[in-house]
Amino acid sequence: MNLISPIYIVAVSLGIAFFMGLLGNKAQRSSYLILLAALLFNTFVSLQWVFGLGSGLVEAMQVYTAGFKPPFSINLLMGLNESVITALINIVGVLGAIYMMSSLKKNGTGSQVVFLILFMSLNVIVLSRDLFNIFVFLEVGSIALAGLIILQKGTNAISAGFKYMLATGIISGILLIGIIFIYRFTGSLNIDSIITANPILKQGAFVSAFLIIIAIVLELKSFPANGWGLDVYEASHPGIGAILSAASATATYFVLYKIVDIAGSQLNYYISIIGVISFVGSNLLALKQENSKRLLGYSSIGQIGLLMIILGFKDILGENTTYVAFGILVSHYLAKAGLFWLSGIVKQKNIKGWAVIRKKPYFLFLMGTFIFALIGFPPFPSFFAKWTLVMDLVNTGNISWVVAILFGSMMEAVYMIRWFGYAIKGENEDIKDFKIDIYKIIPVGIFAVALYVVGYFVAPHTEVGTAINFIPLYFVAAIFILDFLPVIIKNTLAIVGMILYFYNIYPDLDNMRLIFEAIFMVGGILTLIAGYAYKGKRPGFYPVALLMYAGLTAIIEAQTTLQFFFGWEVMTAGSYFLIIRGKRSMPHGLSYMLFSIGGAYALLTGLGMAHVGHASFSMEILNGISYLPYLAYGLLIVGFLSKTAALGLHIWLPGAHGEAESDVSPMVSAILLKAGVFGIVLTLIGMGASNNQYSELAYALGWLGAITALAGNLMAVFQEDAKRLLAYSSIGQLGYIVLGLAMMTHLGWLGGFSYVINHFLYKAVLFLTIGAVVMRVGTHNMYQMGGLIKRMPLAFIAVMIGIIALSGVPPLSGFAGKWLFYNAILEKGWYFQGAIMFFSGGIAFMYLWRLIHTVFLGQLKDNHRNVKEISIWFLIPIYTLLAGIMVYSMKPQWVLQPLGNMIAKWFPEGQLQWVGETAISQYGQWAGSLVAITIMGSFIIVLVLLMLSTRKAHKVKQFDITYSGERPERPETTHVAYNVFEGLYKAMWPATIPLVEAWWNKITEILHNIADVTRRIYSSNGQVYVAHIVLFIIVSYLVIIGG
Amino acid sequence: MEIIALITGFSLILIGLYGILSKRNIIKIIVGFSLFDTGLHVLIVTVGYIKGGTAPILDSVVGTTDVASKIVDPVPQALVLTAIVIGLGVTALMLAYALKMYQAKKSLDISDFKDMKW
Amino acid sequence: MIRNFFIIAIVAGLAAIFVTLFWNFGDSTTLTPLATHYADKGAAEVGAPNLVTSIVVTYRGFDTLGEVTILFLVASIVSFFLKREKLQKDIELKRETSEIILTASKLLVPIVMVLGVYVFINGHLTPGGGFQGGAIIATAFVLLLMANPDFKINHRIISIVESVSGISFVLVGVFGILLAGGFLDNKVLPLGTFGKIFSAGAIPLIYSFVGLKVGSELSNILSNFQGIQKEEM
Amino acid sequence: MTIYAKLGYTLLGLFIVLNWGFLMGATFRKIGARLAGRYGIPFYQPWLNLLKNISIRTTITHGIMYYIGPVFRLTGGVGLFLFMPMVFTGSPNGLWTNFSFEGDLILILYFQVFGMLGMALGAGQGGHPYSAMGIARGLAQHAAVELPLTLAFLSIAIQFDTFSVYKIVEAQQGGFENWILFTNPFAAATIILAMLGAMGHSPFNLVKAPNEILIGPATEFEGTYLGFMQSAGSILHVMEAVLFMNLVFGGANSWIELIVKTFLIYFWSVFVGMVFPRFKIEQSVTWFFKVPLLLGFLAIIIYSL
Amino acid sequence: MNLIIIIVLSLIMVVMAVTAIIHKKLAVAVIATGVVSLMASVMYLLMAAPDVAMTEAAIGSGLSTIIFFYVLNKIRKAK
Repeated sequence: MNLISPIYIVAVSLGIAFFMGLLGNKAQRSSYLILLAALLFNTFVSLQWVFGLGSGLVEAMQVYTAGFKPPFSINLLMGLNESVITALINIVGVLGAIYMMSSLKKNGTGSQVVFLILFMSLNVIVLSRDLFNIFVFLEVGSIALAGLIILQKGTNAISAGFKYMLATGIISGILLIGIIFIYRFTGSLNIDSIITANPILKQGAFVSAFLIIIAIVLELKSFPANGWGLDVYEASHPGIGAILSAASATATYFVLYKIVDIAGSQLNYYISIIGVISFVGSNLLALKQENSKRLLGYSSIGQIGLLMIILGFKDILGENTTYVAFGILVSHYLAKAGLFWLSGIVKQKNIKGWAVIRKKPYFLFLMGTFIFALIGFPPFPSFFAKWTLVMDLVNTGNISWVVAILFGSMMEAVYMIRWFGYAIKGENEDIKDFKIDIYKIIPVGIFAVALYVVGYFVAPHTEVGTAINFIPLYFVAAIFILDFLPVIIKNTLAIVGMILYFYNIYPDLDNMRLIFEAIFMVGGILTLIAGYAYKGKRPGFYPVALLMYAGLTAIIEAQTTLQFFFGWEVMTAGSYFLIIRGKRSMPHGLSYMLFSIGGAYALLTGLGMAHVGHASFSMEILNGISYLPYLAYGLLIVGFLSKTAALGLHIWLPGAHGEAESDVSPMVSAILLKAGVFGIVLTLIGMGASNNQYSELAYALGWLGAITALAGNLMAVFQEDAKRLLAYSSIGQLGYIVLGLAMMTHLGWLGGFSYVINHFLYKAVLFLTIGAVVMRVGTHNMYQMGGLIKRMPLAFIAVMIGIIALSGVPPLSGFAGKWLFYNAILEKGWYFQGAIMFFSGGIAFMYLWRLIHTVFLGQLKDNHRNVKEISIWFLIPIYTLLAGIMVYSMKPQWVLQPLGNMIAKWFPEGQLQWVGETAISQYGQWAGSLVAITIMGSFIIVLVLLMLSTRKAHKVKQFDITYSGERPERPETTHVAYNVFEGLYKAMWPATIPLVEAWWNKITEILHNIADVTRRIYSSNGQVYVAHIVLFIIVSYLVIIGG
Repeated sequence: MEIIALITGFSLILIGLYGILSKRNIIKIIVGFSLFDTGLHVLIVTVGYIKGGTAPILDSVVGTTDVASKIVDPVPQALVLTAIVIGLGVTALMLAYALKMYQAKKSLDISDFKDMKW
Repeated sequence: MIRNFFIIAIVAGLAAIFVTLFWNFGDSTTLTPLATHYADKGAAEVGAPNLVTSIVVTYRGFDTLGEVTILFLVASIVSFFLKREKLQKDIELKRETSEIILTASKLLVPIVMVLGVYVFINGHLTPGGGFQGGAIIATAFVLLLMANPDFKINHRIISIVESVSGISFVLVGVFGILLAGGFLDNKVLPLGTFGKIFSAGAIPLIYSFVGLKVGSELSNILSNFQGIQKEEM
Repeated sequence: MTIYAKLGYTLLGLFIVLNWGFLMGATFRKIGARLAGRYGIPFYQPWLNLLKNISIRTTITHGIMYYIGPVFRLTGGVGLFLFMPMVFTGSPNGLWTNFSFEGDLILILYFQVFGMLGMALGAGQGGHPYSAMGIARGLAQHAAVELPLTLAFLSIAIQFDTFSVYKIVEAQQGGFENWILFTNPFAAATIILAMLGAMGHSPFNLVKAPNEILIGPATEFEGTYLGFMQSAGSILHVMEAVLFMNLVFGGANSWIELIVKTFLIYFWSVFVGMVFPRFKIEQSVTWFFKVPLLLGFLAIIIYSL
Repeated sequence: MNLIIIIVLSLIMVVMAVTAIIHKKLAVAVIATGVVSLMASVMYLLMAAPDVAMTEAAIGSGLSTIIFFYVLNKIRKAK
């Protein structure tokens, strides 16, 4: 099979470029078409090589100049790598040309020629195997770029271009010195012959190789010698930014990839170090950045840094190098180009101004796609690449590298998510619409779609990626496409989909997983029913809600750690979008995401450590981790705790849950938090369950749980916002669960699991009800409500049962958990934790009373005299859940006995004995049903008595109360609701100082200050930038050779 | 002889660099660049020089046999030709930039062009 | 002061790196294998006495292509960068050109032009070639401009020459693939007798195109810079 | 013993407890009045009150919870009685053990709250600001009291390795030297101090501070509602005392012993109330976080070492 | 002989280069740069590189100096 030789990329491009010179400036329109044709031709050539080489039908092709063999002539090599890279470059060429259509036409044939030549030169530097030839075409490329920078009008572009020329001039000077001396010392200019002839270079040659490599590294705009690059990103046309970031950086990176071996492997380590400095440094500095294009510039530099790390580790990564590098590269390539293009469409300098993108939701979707691809979320290729990278690095003991890489990624996530937050939810007063040129959408859209497609095809290339179950995601995609339909249809579709899926999946699950899957799926279905209460289309809600559920079910079904992590990240993304839908939820969404990502990275590292010493990625590897087990389990636990909002990692939760929409709060509180619990359960099982190997870890976890319970409840007491109160309460409740599980005994787990189920039931009830009430009354503040029992008795009953269950007062189900807990505590000897728990219970009672009193009892407000009962669509799930609570309360053995049997698998010791309906532990007995019957019985008797004696009672008016001899008329002044627990607050205020929040704020502030001080090196003075470059060389020299 | 040329080349590079770093005037910076380039070219030619070699032209003087021991290395000379032309291109473009910058701010002081920061 | 000290420190640091290169430079008395190959086989393979030319045009012809491209690029960029937006038609350059220069230019320009052409046509035999010849042609052009600052350069002609020679250069290269060993192979034409004008295959042809192209490109750049002299700043 | 016999004994016990509660309440009000130089109420006043309240016909209602609240309250009292073994007879299913199923300490602790909940809900529906204030104060104080109290209870549970009140009482049989008061002095001391808060007398009676106007959280209740509330209050007072008696003072082997011991326990709290002026909530909270909490910690520490 | 010439040439080059950097007048600086180039081309000639010498002379000292002057002239006029 004969494919078109890559030489024609050069020949045709140049021929056309020269021909366009002939056309003159009048013929921009036709010359633009010719330009497109040429770029398309290039793309075609490289794509056919991709397919040819990829399918193995053809061999890699060498092109020799004038037919002479290398090293005597310059040769071009078209291998698989080259074909892919050139294809990437040429695709950006075509799309970039489309994107820049008006600019290219306006500036005439000259600019089109420059554009074409730029892409020709990028192709050549990828293909060429001759050092000097690479130098020549690098120069061609940088001159062409210097020409394209000035397509943007204004002084900034001009001065940026000049700085660019200064910097690249010096860099290429250094490169040329390196090249000429390597010729001197090795006698060749051909990369291959230099590599084969000189495995280990002598002093002079090594220095020259060093100069060459460092020059290429500098061309990649390594931090901190990259101010010139940032200025260019900021000043130039967004289309040029895209080219610079996607095409030019890709090509230059490939050059580095080609030539890195000329120094043997001696420089690899240092390249990684420079890479990591770049990655961490520029992502850190970007924290303070508000200019969107400059921000993208920082991010590009960071990504290239990451790629350099990968390159430096190629000996360690082995055959995975290409995969990892490709995954990162292609994500960066697609996402960064997309974002740059988007920035040209949005035309907002400041990232806060990007709020305008809200006016066009589909653009928001594009932006979200790009940003999540950049920070490595599934299903994008970077996710799989990062996974493999971390696995391999951990596997080879490079934990500190992993930490650095993940820290950098974290910083990147911070500013990217913040940016996205501004776009989706930033508070701007007036948001103007913006105009779009149709042709500019094409490239952006193509790249966004490409991200999904590439991700989909990349996934199976990981060893275990094939097993990923994409079916839920297809469903999500389908719902996304159907987003134009009204709520009622989408809701039904979603519910039916989940029912079918659950029906199909549940026979395959073991008991423990079934419990969680049931919470996720049944809970999901029930909370979705509440969605019928919404009118209109509710755009965007269903895809993201289902995305979260898809992630949740994926972590349950996961057979391998990759699947687990995949599901985890999908769930995180989905829940983030859900949370950020709420009003004023932008800062909370951000902190949720950051803690989630931080947690996910801890998780990733932990999973990596679990993999050490195993060939497989099966979930079994969590059992008995052999490599640094304390650290590994600790990381896993921290990762999961970030989701359960343990104290210290909790600051996102109140706002996120509190500000979310009415039916979202129960999803993220009652359901989502259990994902973290599921993870902890898995980890604890892995830690060897009953054999108590890592008791110190469990002990620490137990204390953390206890303190979380106390702190969460204490904070809840002083909330004025009903939903925040419930949110803090969730923190506390999750603390109980964690404490129970950490006890690592049968009873502890039984208590923990019973809490898991209970918390799901009553927190869903409470959040749904309060959410529905909030929908009706339009405020979260409890002191603005009051007396609502008269308007919404059904809601009141739900809340009453909910709080009784939550507070653990017999006879409702909450008591089961308490009883088990104290038995477990006595058995385990964790008395202080137990006392704290009990105290928290007392505090819980305070906020629960407050919740029900200030909302439903007391004085009805004038503006609520006509509110209606909460929506029937909320009542249905609420009462279904209440039925669950009642069944559990009346027949606790129905739940606890199977749970006990299940837990006996891991903790055979110390089980509960069941005699009839009485549970007997070592310390006492509890007959749940009998207690319930006793209480109910006396309740009914007393009730009958009262009814008999008050049968003629008549209703009095609201203000018909005895009040200092007056009759109050204003409910506001009579309703005791604001700051009710003033006395307690006076006694306990030191405990309510948000130390944790202050601590995180301090950390944020320190990071921001570092970023702000450090970035002052970018003084915007061209000379200073040159000085940076030379200093960079000198310092590298001292470190690598001198030191 | 090569030593002298080599020192000259390096010196020119360093002098040029000093000019680039220390002079505020953009034209002076470009002059520094020219010197830097010239120094580079001197280096390249020197690398190809062989003591007592003649120009790599195979006319009657050299004869076509045993050429290798008589001529200087032609490769660096070929490279430097390219380098010189590139240098001219870069210089010309930089000068065009200098003009435009002057037009924009009526100043040739590079420290006046610091609008994009951090 | 501190700034200066700092700069000197940086320069000295770079100097330190150069010292390593300098100490390892050594003495070379023999050619590298690469150069030896050119020396020994160059004449036979390419058929040009001037080895530099054979390297520039054939062995490393790709570099030459890039080089021509760079000039072309710079010319294009400069032309749209320095586009005269506010050209004032009435402004005449006041400077009177002396009679001597005028006459000299009239006399010299054709001679220099011919010299340039000679240099690139003989590039494979004697020192010189496309670049040198092109540069000489551009010098002639400078003379023209000096003599007559208001000289209206015919941009059209320049760009036609530029484009046609460029395209021809590429075409000859492509012919190399089709008819001979590879891109830019000079053996599309017979190698001829060693040392004659019409020898070394397509080298004289290629070098002529290069020369024309370089010459017109440099002229183009110069004329753009000349053009702005009239522009209002 | 048939379930009916058991029911009978239980109702009888309840009757005794209710009346004893009334009597005790009246007695202490009388003592208080005499100490203050007043004549005070007759000892039968509570019965009169109950009769009067129940027979008042002008009953009103503020709404459903106003109605059900007292029911919760009374159920809380009765339930506490039902779950508490009253008189130790040597068998977990003895005559006066009610429906205690050996009397689970955790159940009792949590069920205490049931009555409070009823009070809170019922009073809240009335919409009277004093009710809300009183309840808020009561809850805060309750939480503060519970912390040392729980530590002491846990200490006792550790001591005997059980949560069963019956077993705890059983272990204290055979002479007062076996009382927890002597075998576990820290826990006992904690309970004796914390008990003051649980009983809700001065200085820890800010909950009822609006008493000056009417009767605290129950401000809005009258008639039958108030009668129920009062009955429940009496039962709860006795049951608190019984709980502490069982836990610290060796339980009771007969009703006489029970009455004597509860009287003394009750007297202790009333006595302190006579001597000390009322605390503000923040004062009482901090008070419980000082000495009682410290003692509670000591009580645990000696067992966890 | 050649050695002496080379030394002289390189001395001139270095002196001219320094002049180019430190001299206040731009025109002088540009001319000095041209001289450096010119000297360099002589040096190339001595180092058996006639091709390079020609190029450097024509381009380095010729054309680029001319472009410099165009720009200088323009800026001078604009002042």
